[in-house]
Amino acid sequence: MTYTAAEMMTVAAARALRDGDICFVGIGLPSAACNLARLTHAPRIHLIYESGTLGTRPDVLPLSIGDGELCETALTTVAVPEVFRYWLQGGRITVGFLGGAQVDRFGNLNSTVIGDYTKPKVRLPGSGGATEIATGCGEIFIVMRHGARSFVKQLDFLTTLGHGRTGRERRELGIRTKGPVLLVSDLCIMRPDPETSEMVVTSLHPGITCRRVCENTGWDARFAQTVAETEPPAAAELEVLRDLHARTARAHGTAVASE
Amino acid sequence: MTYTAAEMMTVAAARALRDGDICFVGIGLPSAACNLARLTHAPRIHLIYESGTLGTRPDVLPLSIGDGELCETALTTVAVPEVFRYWLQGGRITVGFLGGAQVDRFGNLNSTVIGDYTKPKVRLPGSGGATEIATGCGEIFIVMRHGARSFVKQLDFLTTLGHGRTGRERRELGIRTKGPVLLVSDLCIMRPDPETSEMVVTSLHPGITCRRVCENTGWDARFAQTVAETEPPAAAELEVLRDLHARTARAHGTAVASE
Amino acid sequence: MEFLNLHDAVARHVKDGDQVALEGFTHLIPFAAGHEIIRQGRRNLTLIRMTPDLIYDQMIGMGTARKLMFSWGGNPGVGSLHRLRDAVERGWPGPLEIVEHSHAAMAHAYEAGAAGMPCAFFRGYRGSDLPRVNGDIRFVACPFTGESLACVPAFRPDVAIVHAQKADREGNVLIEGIVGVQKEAALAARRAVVTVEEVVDGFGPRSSNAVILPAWALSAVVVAPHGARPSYAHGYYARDNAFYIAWDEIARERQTFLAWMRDHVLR
Amino acid sequence: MEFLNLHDAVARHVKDGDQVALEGFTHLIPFAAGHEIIRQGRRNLTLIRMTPDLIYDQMIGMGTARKLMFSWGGNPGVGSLHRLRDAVERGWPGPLEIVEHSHAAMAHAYEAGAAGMPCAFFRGYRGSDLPRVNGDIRFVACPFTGESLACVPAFRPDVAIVHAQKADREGNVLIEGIVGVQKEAALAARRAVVTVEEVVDGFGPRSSNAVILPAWALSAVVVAPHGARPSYAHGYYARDNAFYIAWDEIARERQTFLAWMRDHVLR
Repeated sequence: MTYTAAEMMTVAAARALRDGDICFVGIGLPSAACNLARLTHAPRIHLIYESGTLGTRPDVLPLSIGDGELCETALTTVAVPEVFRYWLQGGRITVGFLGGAQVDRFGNLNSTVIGDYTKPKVRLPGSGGATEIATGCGEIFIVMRHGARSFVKQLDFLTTLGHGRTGRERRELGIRTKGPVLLVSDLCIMRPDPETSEMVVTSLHPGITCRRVCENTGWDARFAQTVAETEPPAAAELEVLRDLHARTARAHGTAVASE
Repeated sequence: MTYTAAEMMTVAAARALRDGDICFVGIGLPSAACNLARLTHAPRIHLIYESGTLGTRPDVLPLSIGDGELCETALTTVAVPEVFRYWLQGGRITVGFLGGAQVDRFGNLNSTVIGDYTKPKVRLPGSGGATEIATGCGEIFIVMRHGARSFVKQLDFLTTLGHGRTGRERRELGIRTKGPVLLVSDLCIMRPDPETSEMVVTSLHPGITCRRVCENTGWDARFAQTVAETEPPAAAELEVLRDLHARTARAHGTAVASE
Repeated sequence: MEFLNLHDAVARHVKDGDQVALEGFTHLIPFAAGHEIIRQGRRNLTLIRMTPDLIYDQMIGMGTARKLMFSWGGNPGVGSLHRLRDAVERGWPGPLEIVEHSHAAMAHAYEAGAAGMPCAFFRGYRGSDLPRVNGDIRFVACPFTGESLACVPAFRPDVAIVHAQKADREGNVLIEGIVGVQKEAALAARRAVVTVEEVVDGFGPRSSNAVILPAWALSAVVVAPHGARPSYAHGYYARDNAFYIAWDEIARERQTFLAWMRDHVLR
Repeated sequence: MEFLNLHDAVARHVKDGDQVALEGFTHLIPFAAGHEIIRQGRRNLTLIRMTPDLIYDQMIGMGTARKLMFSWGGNPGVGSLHRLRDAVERGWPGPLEIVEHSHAAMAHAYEAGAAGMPCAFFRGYRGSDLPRVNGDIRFVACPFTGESLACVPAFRPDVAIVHAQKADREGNVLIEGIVGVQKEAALAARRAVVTVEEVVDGFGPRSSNAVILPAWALSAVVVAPHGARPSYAHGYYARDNAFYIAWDEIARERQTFLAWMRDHVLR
């Protein structure tokens, strides 16, 4: 059964979620991955969107972080200050999803600017919730498409802490959450090296070579001693995911929300 | 028409409230005074109880600060941390009522202990909301029965700031609210001297002499240049107040709540 | 979250020496749970509660507590808490250490605990003697204005117990009416136990912003009908004001107090 | 509180050079009020908003703002805010100073403003470069644990404008659904203006804990049906997702943007 790179990414991210996880969900692919997990192996996963919807069970994917669908299907909806204070800062979230325009070898992210901050070549949206999601959630899953311009040796701006510029900053700052434990791209899966916290390739998606990953990584990509091949999306997973996207497209009159 | 000392106090306190005032109400006499004002000259007065009930219009007086009646007749009910943060500390309350076991010439209050704090002769209830009500409300009305043991030269403990031990502390602490602008007792009405902030007698209740006030005041009571006689409770005021107390007694099976 | 009976919930979650918060601001005071703690003979508890009310008067009088953190210790609209006074004034049945705050400080300390903060900042205690007798009250300068702000440690009780109207079959809890600091206390605690009037299939149509504690944020849910009596449960039963008044006589003397507890709680 | 029409509310409460917060977290974004500010030609505003969204893209593109305080400046689920980018990257139609925060910091700054605090304390910005480019971010040590906590100034905008479902005849305002930071923004501001879908005789049966802003805490209430379009009003109309997508093309070029504003807002 054929599938797209986005589908492979979504399925790989969904599989990493455990039943019972409390997820802080962003829009786009993370939203698709969390809801796929909820509709397959993790029915008791709890989704929190930063708009304040607790335990939401959307039937279609939101285009925005505050779609009415999220509120209508939520256990309850709280004010945004409460989301960040009682639920995120309170340490109740087990998994947070992040991405950005740039990521470095330690899983630090830039979603602020390309170029100089005061004279940016490209002004990006900025932190949003990311800066505190990165330190407040038990674990972070990063989902980004591979590319030499996005997987960079040196971030133009460090918006969001991964494992820090040396891989040791979390410990040095006294941060007890784990930070990026997983990076899913369209080419592979990376996890932090237990010693150095550098993100290393632990699994290649079907048909992807080490060479392809290296060509699309701005730093000298490292590989685990044994690199697995990612299990391709199962027919059941694809069926559920495609139904979700189809429902979403019908609801929004577009497929934009699907990625 | 005859009336009791408690009725005189309640009526005098009620008259001092302006239509449109936002009142932070305690139980007992302040609650009676605020609701009397609401039912007579100040229909647009807004009552907030520290249990979180905003704009409540109780038909009977509460026995406790959190009676169901307060919630059922409120515009809405918020959590207690919000009452103290957004509504009291936020500076939205125009008048707060306070009392205590002891008051001094500057309107400072003790509701903590009689005797030494570590070995109290009498352990009193404590601050409750008073400490921040005293500095957070635009003005403070103090309602207390006169007596040499309650109107004292020296507080055993300063729970709640009036005008401070010297009369100048509010300015020195940078507090912009007015503090005690009115003290209503069963004998008289006192207001702060514009110069010294000492509470001075501005009005004697009908039949009360200066001598009687002096005998029941633990410091050398001072009197304004012109001391008025308090207007006795009008028949209309007494009727509304007594109906309120009668309804309350029927509802609670007691008159305790009325003072 | 697991559904437990009252005995097992207290046995599992309340240990000797624990810091315990039984909250409920006049409304929804968890009396049934407090009585179970007394029956199981817990000792050396640090009791936290804004308004100790009758439930802590009873727990203190029965010797469960070594320390009390509170902000207003009276019988609302009636007078003194005689057992609390007897402990503080005469050390009966044992010495009681007190840590005394204002309501604003207590509310902020719970809120900070729920928010995972080490401490709470607010504009408070100005001109009061309380900071002289409570070492937990500090002052910090605002880095922008220089204003001196009060700071108190966040409450992080070992266990919080609150009472609510209903839970659904998943163990989510709905609280309505005067919600006090219950949500904050439950979220601030390491273990949160909620007693409820009833379990329902679902909460049904409700405000999108209803006050609900998700099951996954709780340790145990216990069905305890009338579990707030003589306090009240909005929509279920009214406050027993007559009992609050009667308590003044019952608790005034040690013997009448002990007799009442024996007949009504221990039996 | 007074009931005003939209023109008079903006004329009276929004002045050139004001610090203005139009809040609404995806839901209930006060577009009608923002358009009226554009029509009345306000200048040199400092715009505060967590997610500038299309409304600030329009206000910035029309030259109402000299400064923006924000935490996420994108078109949700679509891409860039081209007018915001054009102002920051190329200074069109004029230079735009930015003060950039995280969502958590913005939410805390509004909450602190509503609470009358000079600043907000939270656990934030750890390891981020943002404190290097935003002088409003400081760090303060917890006096009990020594932990370094982030501190930002409270927001106290001159005026906040939010949109809500309904007001009653007294001018009390009910907000339901995703309430975002609207209540905090309204209470933090010196002047609070609320646009509503409709005025009703009374709110009728409702949750005891409904999110309601009392009339006496507001400056003006304005009846503005569909005042949140193309955002949405829970219970009234849905979000116009197609327009959010279409905006990407409309706003990409200065001329198409100006033409659209002329035809749809200025006329």
